Amino acid sequence: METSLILQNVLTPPVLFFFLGTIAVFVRSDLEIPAPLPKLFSLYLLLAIGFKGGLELQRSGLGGLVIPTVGAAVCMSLLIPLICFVILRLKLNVFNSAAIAAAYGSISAVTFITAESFLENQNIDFDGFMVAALALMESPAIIVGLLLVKFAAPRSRAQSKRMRLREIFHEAILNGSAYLLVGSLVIGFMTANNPAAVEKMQPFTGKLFYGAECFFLLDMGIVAAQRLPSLKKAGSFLIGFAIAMPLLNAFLGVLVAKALGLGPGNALLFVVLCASASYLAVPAAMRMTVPEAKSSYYISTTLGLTFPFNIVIGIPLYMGLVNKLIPLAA
Amino acid sequence: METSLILQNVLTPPVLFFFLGTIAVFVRSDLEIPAPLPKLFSLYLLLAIGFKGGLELQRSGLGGLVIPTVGAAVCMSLLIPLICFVILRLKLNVFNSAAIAAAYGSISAVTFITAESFLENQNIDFDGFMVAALALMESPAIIVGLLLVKFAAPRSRAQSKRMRLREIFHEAILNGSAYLLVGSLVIGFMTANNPAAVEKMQPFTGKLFYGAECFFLLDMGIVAAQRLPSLKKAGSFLIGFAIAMPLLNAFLGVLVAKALGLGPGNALLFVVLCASASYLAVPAAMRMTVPEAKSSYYISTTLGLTFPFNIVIGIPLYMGLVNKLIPLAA
Amino acid sequence: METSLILQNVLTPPVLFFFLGTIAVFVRSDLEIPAPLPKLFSLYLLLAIGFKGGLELQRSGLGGLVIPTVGAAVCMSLLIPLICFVILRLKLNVFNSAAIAAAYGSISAVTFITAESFLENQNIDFDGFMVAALALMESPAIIVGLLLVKFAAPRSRAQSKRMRLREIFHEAILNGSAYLLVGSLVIGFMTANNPAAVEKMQPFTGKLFYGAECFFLLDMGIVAAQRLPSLKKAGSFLIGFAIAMPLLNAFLGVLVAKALGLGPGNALLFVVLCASASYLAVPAAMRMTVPEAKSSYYISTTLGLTFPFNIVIGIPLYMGLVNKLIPLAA
Amino acid sequence: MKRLDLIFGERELDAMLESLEKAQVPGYTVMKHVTGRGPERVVSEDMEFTGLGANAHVIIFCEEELLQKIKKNVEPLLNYYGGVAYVSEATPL
Amino acid sequence: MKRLDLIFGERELDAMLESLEKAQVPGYTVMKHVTGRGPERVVSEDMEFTGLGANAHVIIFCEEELLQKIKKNVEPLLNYYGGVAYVSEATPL
Amino acid sequence: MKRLDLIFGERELDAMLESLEKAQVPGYTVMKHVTGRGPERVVSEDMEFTGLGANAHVIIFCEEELLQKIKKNVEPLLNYYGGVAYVSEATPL
Ligand SMILES: Nc1ncnc2c1ncn2[C@@H]1O[C@H](COP(=O)(O)O)[C@@H](O)[C@H]1O
Ligand SMILES: Nc1ncnc2c1ncn2[C@@H]1O[C@H](COP(=O)(O)O)[C@@H](O)[C@H]1O
Ligand SMILES: Nc1ncnc2c1ncn2[C@@H]1O[C@H](COP(=O)(O)O)[C@@H](O)[C@H]1O
Ligand code: NA
Ligand code: NA
Ligand code: NA
Repeated sequence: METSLILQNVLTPPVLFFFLGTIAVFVRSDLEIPAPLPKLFSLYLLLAIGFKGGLELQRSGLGGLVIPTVGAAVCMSLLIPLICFVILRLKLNVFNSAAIAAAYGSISAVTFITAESFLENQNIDFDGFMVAALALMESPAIIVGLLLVKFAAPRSRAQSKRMRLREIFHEAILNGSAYLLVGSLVIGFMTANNPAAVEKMQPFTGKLFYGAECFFLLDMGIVAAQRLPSLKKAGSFLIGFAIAMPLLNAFLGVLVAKALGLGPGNALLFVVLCASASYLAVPAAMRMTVPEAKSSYYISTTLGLTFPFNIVIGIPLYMGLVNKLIPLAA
Repeated sequence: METSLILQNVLTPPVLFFFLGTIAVFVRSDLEIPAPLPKLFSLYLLLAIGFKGGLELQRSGLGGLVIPTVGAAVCMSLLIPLICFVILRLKLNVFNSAAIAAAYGSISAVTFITAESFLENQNIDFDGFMVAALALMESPAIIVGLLLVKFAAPRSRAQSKRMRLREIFHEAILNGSAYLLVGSLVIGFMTANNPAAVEKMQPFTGKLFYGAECFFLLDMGIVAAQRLPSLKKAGSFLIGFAIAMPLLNAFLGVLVAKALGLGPGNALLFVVLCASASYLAVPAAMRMTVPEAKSSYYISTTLGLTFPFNIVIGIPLYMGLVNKLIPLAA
Repeated sequence: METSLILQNVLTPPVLFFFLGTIAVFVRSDLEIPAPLPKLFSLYLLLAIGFKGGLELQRSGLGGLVIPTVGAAVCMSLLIPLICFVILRLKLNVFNSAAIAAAYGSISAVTFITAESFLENQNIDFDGFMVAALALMESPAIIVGLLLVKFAAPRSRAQSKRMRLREIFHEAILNGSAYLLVGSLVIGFMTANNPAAVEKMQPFTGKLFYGAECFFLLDMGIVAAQRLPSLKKAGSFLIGFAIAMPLLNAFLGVLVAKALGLGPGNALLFVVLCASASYLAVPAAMRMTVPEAKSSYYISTTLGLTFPFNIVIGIPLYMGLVNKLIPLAA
Repeated sequence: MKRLDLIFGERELDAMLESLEKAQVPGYTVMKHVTGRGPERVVSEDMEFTGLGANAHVIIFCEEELLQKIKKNVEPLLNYYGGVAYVSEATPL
Repeated sequence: MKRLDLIFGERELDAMLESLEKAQVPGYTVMKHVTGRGPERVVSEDMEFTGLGANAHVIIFCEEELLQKIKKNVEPLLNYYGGVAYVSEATPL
Repeated sequence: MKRLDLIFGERELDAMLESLEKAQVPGYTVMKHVTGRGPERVVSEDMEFTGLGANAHVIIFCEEELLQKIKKNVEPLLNYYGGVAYVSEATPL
């Protein structure tokens, strides 16, 4: 059954365009999407995701499963980095371990929207308030990662590099992508009661979204494939980690989703949030505060392996898992 | 009543995204929209404004209030720089005075479209031909500004810098943003009789507009907030000028609008044209022909203060003024 | 009659925006669309053309006139470079002749979509499978051009520059724009059976298309006009070639179209494919493999003269030709 | 040989290149979208979309003899609009 | 006079410019969107849209006396975040 | 130490960097989207969207000893595709 889900997933435009990008790199085509065009799409997607999520959140209200789900999501983004850290410390130093741990505790917005597209394609319902979970999982993981550095770093770390808590929170909450996502969510939330404005935003944030997602995934395909060589340098431990960790996190996620009583659609999104890893907010924060961590480690694992794995195989796999553990009747 | 209008204005997506941008600067988030993406949106908005205005102009024809209104708008853009110049000369030299005067005589297209969005939100009618007024107010103000330099500049000005009239008109009419706006207006005017073409343009120039406006205002919020420090350097005279002058121009505008017999919607747009100041066409022209003028003066006043003031407080304030002076029954 | 067709063509938004761009250069306006924004539109157009073509191809199937037409198109793109080469060798060396010949055997996607817009404006039907012909005409012309260099180049050509066949095919098939066009065609073809996905792509690849085409033609107008001076340097032989060759190719094209039994819409598109010349894929390939060819030759002829000629006069002219030779009743 | 670095407003680029051509430079290289600060002005990235334009950075490798001619041609522009010009040594690889 | 070339991560640009201002440089020129490789790290173009940021290249023309002051100010940043700084001769045109 | 400036077509960038790596340069810095004119060709901004590509500007700071090795590696590329290479003095700050 999972094989058929994987096939159905692979045959949708977003994933096909992702492949088009990766293949371009493998056959050494000179197709490229020059900077700063990817930034345009990345900013657009964050704005649109946030805005639409805010609208839905206003509609659904904060009752029902909203608060428990979002709360559980935040807890997962605090817990997952700790688990990752313990595993990573087997082979890596504190700085690298903390940076990678933070990345896996945080989320990938593009993985999330690919999962949404997958659900729509499968005609499975899900709720807009899951975007709130998405938005609120970025910062806690960064905070945990930085606290791990602060308290687990060797004594020998230069005085000048000791982080103040203020700085940690600044990087965690105010880095560009987290800020834009949360800000757009708030604006969507505030706008929801103005139906004329909502409708006028719809062509930009709604209708255009799917196509822009495809265009961006074309670029992500290129970027991910370009990362593969540096992944080889990172060694087999990290390669294994970049595949095994999403699976483990997905498994934890599906248990929590079941405990929360989420329907299959929301459950899949919850699982995908747990299983995905950040390549926007977290690297930005780590680069600034933990320069000792090798950026090639946390970028090539998240972008070169975990991201494509989730996009292509992970999402349908997790759907199979959800289908098994969370009966549709629930 | 104005307070409620201000609140209603502030709670629309364009203004909220503008705030999101300014707050990003104040809290020192690293959110940025790298060049040349803002240019993309700025070109798009000019093209779309012009095209839509041309369509409307064709539909409304040149009868009724069209010619008088556009004529009055051009007169205002000739008159306002003269008033500004007299005031500015109290403290500033000829070059700076002329450059700033030209900026305030000219217009800001984004302020104009924010006012249009405000009117739509308030369900107040207005006419598309006002875009013709917008398009025709850019050049006269530049011409007045440059003539002021030509004739009021101290004798000591180097021979090489003496401007020829030809050059003045070239800068005034053919600078990129004025040219694109007027050109698109003409194309819209010529296309209006081809309904199939109009409809096919609609998703790009029409539907997408509001969202793109929001995205651009996000950037304008960042840019405006970054201008504030250099405004402080400009001194309190210019800070006062950047707030008081739009108010004075708005007051003059509303009197003219009343005399013309404009309805409240058109009256507001007319007032906004008078009250807004240019940060695209005018700086481009001044930089080339009056390098003695400090660009930080005319950019930080228009972009750092007058623009946000108009966007946030000015538009609803002027609406209140219009409502008082121009009874809806008219 | 052609005059009226030319007029009708010239008064559509795409051509008007093209003129707006060229005029900007002639009057020395400083309007510019900075890099990499043109690249954004060029990538977008290729993706959208390919995707829509793939959808249509799936719908029409590969029966009927599809295979013969596409086959004939490929033959034309093999034949035309040979004719061009013979003519060009009268005045130019092997390298320049081969490079220009390849460009004229290949196609211009923007000319093609302008022809489509023209047909829609004239309410003349055409088939989506013509995009397959478009996509498959890029590579053969490049291959012929490179083979001409390989076998006709003087013995004195440095050993290091001898091309291997592998390299030739790589450049011909995998250069960015050919790859993206064909890849999107395949994705469209694979997606066509998923109506939900097709519909979600529609706002991006369908609705937005016409406006984006206009925006891009504005830039093409600027670029084409900037090329004119270097065209003058290229001399009158090349200037004549850049006008006469499209006419000759169009004439050949219309004969083939008649022989194939194509309807007037498809016939025009077929003719336009023959008559247009490449300024994307071919220059990219030639730059890499035949650096001896003067890039200013093949760029200024295709972009500075043939492209505007086709856009403005060629398309309606060819339509007149088609109307004469292919009676509508057919 | 010499290397000349010119940094000035992007909007004067055409005029500057024209005057370099008049001095018959053997070639030049242009980088746009450059920002910076001089003694008087700050040129920031947002100037690219406002009408002001950012800076351009032009590099010319040429023989020492040419420098005087270039100087004569570009000095008026630099004096009028602002900008800097510095010369260093350079030898072909 | 001297020419100083600084190449480092774009995200440290603000801090770097601040420390240059503190050293009272007469001006500077900034090029962003620069990529490269150092002894340890590769900075590629895709880093512009991920959070890492590409490099910035800063050029300063100044008197030799100023160099020590600049060095004192920028060295901590270069040591912490990485980056290179090289000095060459330059004379005004 | 030395500073090497290479300016050549963007499309040859990968090949050029590969040959620099083979010469074991300690690092390099790349600026793309560069335009210019050489003795034969003009490279203008619109070449970025046509297939031709603009120029790239590569800077390498290295020891003098390395220059010969670099020269051997990059010369074939420069001769085949065009481009310039100049060396100047540079000392670490
Ligand atoms: N001392 C300097 N070092 C490096 N660049 C400078 C220096 N002074 C000025 N510039 C550059 O030259 C541009 C124009 O200078 P100015 O007209 O003097 O403001 C500035 O925006 C800087 O990019
Ligand atoms: N030897 C070098 N020559 C030129 N640029 C260099 C060199 N070493 C480092 N860089 C540049 O400086 C940046 C930061 O260097 P690093 O922190 O040492 O990795 C690199 O990304 C390169 O752009
Ligand atoms: N004398 C020069 N000074 C500065 N840049 C040059 C010079 N000659 C050539 N270039 C640059 O090198 C590129 C390639 O040169 P070429 O292959 O000789 O046309 C040109 O596009 C310029 O950007
Ligand atoms: Na996660
Ligand atoms: Na005004
Ligand atoms: Na052709």
